Amino acid sequence: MTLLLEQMLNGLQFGVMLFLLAAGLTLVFGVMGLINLAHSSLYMIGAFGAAWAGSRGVAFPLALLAGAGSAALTGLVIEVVVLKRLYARDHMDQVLATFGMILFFNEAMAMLFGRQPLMAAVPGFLSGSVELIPRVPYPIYRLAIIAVGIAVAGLLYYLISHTRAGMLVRAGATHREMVRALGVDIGLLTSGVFALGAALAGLAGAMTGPLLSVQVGMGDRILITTFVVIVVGGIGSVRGALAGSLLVGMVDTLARAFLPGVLKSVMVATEADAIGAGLSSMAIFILMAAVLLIRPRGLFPSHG
Amino acid sequence: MAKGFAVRREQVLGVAGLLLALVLPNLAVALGKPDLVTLGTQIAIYAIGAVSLDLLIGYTGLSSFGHAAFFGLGGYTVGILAFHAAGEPMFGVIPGATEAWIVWPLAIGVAGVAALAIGALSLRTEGVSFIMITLAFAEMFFFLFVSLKTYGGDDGLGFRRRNGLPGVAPRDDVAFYYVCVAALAAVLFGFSRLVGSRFGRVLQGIRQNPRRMGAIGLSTYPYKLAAFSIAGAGAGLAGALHANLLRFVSPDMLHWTMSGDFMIMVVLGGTGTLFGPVIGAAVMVLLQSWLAQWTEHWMIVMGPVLVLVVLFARRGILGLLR
Amino acid sequence: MTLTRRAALAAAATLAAPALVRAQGPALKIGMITTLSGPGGYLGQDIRDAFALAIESGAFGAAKIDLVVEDDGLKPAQAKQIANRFIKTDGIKLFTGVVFSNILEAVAPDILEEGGLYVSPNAGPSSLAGKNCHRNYFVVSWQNDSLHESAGQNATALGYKKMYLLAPNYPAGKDAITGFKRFFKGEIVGEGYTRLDQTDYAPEMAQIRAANPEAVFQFHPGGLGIAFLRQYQQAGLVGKIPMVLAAPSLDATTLAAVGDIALGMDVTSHWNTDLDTAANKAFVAGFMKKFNRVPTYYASQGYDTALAMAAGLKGGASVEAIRGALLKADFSSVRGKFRFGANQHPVQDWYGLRVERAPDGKLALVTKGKILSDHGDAYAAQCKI
Amino acid sequence: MTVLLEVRGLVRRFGGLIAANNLSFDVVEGELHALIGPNGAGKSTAIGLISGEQRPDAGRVRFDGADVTALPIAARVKAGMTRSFQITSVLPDFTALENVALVYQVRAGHSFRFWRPAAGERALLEPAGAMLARIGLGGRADVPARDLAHGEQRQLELAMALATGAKLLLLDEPMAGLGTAESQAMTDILAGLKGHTTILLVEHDMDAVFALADRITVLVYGQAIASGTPKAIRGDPAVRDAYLGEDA
Repeated sequence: MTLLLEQMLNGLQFGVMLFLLAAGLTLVFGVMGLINLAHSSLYMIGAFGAAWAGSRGVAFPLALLAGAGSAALTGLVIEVVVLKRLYARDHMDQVLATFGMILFFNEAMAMLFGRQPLMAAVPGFLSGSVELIPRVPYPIYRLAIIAVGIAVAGLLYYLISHTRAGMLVRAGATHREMVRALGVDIGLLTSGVFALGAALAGLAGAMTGPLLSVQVGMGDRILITTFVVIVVGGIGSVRGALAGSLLVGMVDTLARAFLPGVLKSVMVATEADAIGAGLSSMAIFILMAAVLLIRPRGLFPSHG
Repeated sequence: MAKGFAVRREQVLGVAGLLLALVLPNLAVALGKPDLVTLGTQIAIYAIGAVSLDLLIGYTGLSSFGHAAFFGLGGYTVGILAFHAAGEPMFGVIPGATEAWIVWPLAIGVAGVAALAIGALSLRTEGVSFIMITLAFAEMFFFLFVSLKTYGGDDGLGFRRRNGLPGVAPRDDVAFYYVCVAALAAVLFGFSRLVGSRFGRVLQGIRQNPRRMGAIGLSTYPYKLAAFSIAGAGAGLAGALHANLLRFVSPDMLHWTMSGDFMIMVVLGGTGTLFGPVIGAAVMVLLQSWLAQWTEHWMIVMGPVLVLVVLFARRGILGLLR
Repeated sequence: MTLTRRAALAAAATLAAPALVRAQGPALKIGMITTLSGPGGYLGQDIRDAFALAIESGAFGAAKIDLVVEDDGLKPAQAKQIANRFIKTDGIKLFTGVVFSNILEAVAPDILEEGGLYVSPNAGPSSLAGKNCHRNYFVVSWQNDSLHESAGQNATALGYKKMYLLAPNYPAGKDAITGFKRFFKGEIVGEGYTRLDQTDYAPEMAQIRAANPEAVFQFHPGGLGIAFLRQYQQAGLVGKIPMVLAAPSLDATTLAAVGDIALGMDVTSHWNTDLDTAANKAFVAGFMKKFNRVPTYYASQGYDTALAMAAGLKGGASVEAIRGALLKADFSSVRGKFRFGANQHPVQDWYGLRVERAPDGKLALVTKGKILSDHGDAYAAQCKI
Repeated sequence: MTVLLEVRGLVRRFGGLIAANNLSFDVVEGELHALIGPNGAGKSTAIGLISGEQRPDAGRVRFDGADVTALPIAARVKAGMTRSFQITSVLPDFTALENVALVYQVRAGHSFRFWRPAAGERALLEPAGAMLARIGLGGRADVPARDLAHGEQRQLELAMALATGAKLLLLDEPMAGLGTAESQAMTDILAGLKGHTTILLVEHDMDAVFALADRITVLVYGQAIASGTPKAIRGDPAVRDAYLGEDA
């Protein structure tokens, strides 16, 4: 029972981690209609930025800022130089161009930092664990990730529904021409939104760096899980990204934790472990297929 | 007028390409670079995969990001049948096979049926969702083969000899090259008939304006599904040939970057054209080979090249030639 | 570092050399197909750099060696293309360099069928060690299973009775667990399989805690291992449940990335920086001087491979002659004792290492003792050469 | 006078917005029936609901004596209705002839024919050529649709709609974006169709509507507030209120 509770907490935590990554991706898609594979590069740059700052003795919160900032800056540059020209293009052009960017950034980071993974440590005040569930210590750092995720969700909600910029963002998504006609500099708006999305990706990288391995190509694998998240949630909807993240995080975690055990009750143990692992790796794809069968546009389809 | 000109261009291009393909082995010997034959074989094989993907991207307007799945399935059909031919039958009942006339149609069939199943689900969505769901399904197959220990999993599965073809020595690389070129020529011919047929007309209509096609009384879904399945089958053939070229299959055939590579070939050469994907495949293979000889940081060149092509050469190399 | 791919590294000799080799004239080409790009690129880099170091330091005597290096990008198809070009266009007969088993299984048959000779500096898959062994195929590093057999032996030697095992769900992972079990005498209280694309190990941590073993054996090479160790520490398991590892899960590079977390962990390896042989001291000092980093065991294997090939070249110019001399393994391995078994894979000693803080404050793998002596592999018996 | 299309109590909501609110009206066989109303009255939604592109939240659509509410678009086209679009909607890469020929191809049954070139099929090209001639595009048959003038594209669209052999054409603002001369030409074409084909016309050009329509239904906030001959509609106080009230 406590194991189930603990695994559900793990699922929540993994979901929040995915949300940090999915939020920026889906925001950019929702407003500009751009599908950005290089989001994974921004994630990597955020992780490298924070790890590099950390290795220079910068305090953890500032290192986070450095990570998010370097991703935002990179995002701003590629938005202005390349991506602006792609908003009106079809999605395949966007996929290809941003695929090219992944190749570029992976190699650029390898040349700058080498291929060896970087050191990234959990700051002292966030290491250690607390017993949320009696006799089950839970890492404080993972709780911190949950907190940051909730803060980001809250911030996005506030930005989008309660500020003038957010209003423009909502309007820009549906009536780009109209907003332009009203004299709003749409270029500034898209750059701003893209930088925000990039900063979120960078923050996700910086936050997860101390948990994972900070190395070239680190974002490419998790990118696909992130895609599953936003397809399940409904592409372009931040609310959907949140719901999708939590759902995918939970399903993935629980499948990994309990599927082999369930299978063991019906077959040989060693077989069950391997088959269970295989099946659990497909769990989120099966989830996605099921969601799309019932709701082809995801759980929370965005307007338009 | 413009159209007639374009058609003549394509014919000239086709004949020139065929001639070059036919003399390549002699050329390779003359240049003292016998490995060019293998490079040519690789180009022909990738071209088959790219041409089949162009049926979706260029003709039907479906941006599939999961083409590698069918490429890999075709390859693994060859690998698995060879594995069982050398050992125990599959599940104790299905015998292995090494004859091309059994194995290759089977590879095409397996890939086509898999495409039918994946397409049936994926085609319920459109746009970005479609791109992502095809990507996700391909990734699912990737992990399936990574975890299949019997068939080598991540390490891949090697086999000793190529599938037998009457009159072709299994070790003869030049002969196998001609087999692949012949397969490409057959695919191109079939493809040109297909896109000009009633079926092809419908596909092109769907690409140009799916809503309009609905309004004239066409349910687009079965046609898109058929196209998806045919394209999958084409990739299956390419995969089977690829497995034969390497005498080895591994999950990297199904990796998502392979799907990306196929997309690049199509766009690089020119979408919606007969020879575009072939040119794209040739450029891609040669560029990768040369860049890789020049520097291990070849991706730092390849990436920006891709961005520039998308930005400034929308109609691909063939578009620039026109 | 200048990293041109076709780094032609010719080494002129100062020492007097056997007349036979000197008479050859043009430089002898050795083809090195290795993985330099992507996340696993540092493995290939270490092998290449160490091999080049061996050439520079005169391992080949007067023979002029032209080391032709090319990156396979961890793609079997690309590796095949390179091998094909090396064989057919460049006329190369001697090959080495491949890091990963899947690449090796793709290119080795091509090289061997064309009459080439391959000496492996890293991968040693079981499929090429048993009945499919080949007289022109040598492995200088290890047979894959040995890495994990030694870890199993180490766990037994350390007195652990109840172990939890964990590895990714792919053949190398399953082989790791099989290999470990072959030499571990205690009880297995749990077994888990992770995924290669997994980033979050929280569920596994909870399962380990629930199973409450005396120690954990996990096999997660490269970046996976770094993530695993960091999360192991955050789950509060470091210090509570000790860990036994095989060499790939914690090498000098990953150790630098995880830092203090790894303190006290037990690793097994066939080589370590502190092994007390003259050859090893020269190698470690030379490597650190030239590249300003601690050599990994991959580097040691690249160096040994160069030494072994140099020893082979003393036998003559034909592949058959080189093969004959190579088989004698007449060189001073940085590992100390070294010979080839019946399947031309190493028979060597394995050591238990522990992560400790060196006097200079840095972390280092410190050799604690010998675990296995003259250890070969289980597949040699099936090999008929 | 048989009723060809019977719309009863259609409701369609978009979030808080009601685009069709208990909408009911009839279209009689052979007539040209116009649907008018201020911007946002729900005219396009009505066309969408009738053609099957959108599903109503409540209500029924009967066509030619059968309930088609649950039928998909393609089945409705087979039953004999088709629509045109507010935004010009042709196949730009095909020539005018190919555009229309494709309609005859679809009409002829399934298109799972993979080998014979469609470009040489006289069974498709001949009726297509005739239709283009009828609609006044006979001389432009081999021009790619993208190169046609805007008015010509709208004509082509009409030709495609007619080629389906529909008993009922749902025309969504066929004059949108046309110049005066082009509008007049389109009005003439529509006038020529009267009597042969039943037409439900959504149009903003009031001159055209009052010149062409046999009957008019006025939509306001998704509801039909009046239905009748042009003369009756002109005098209807509710209509005057809706239009003038809006404009004032």
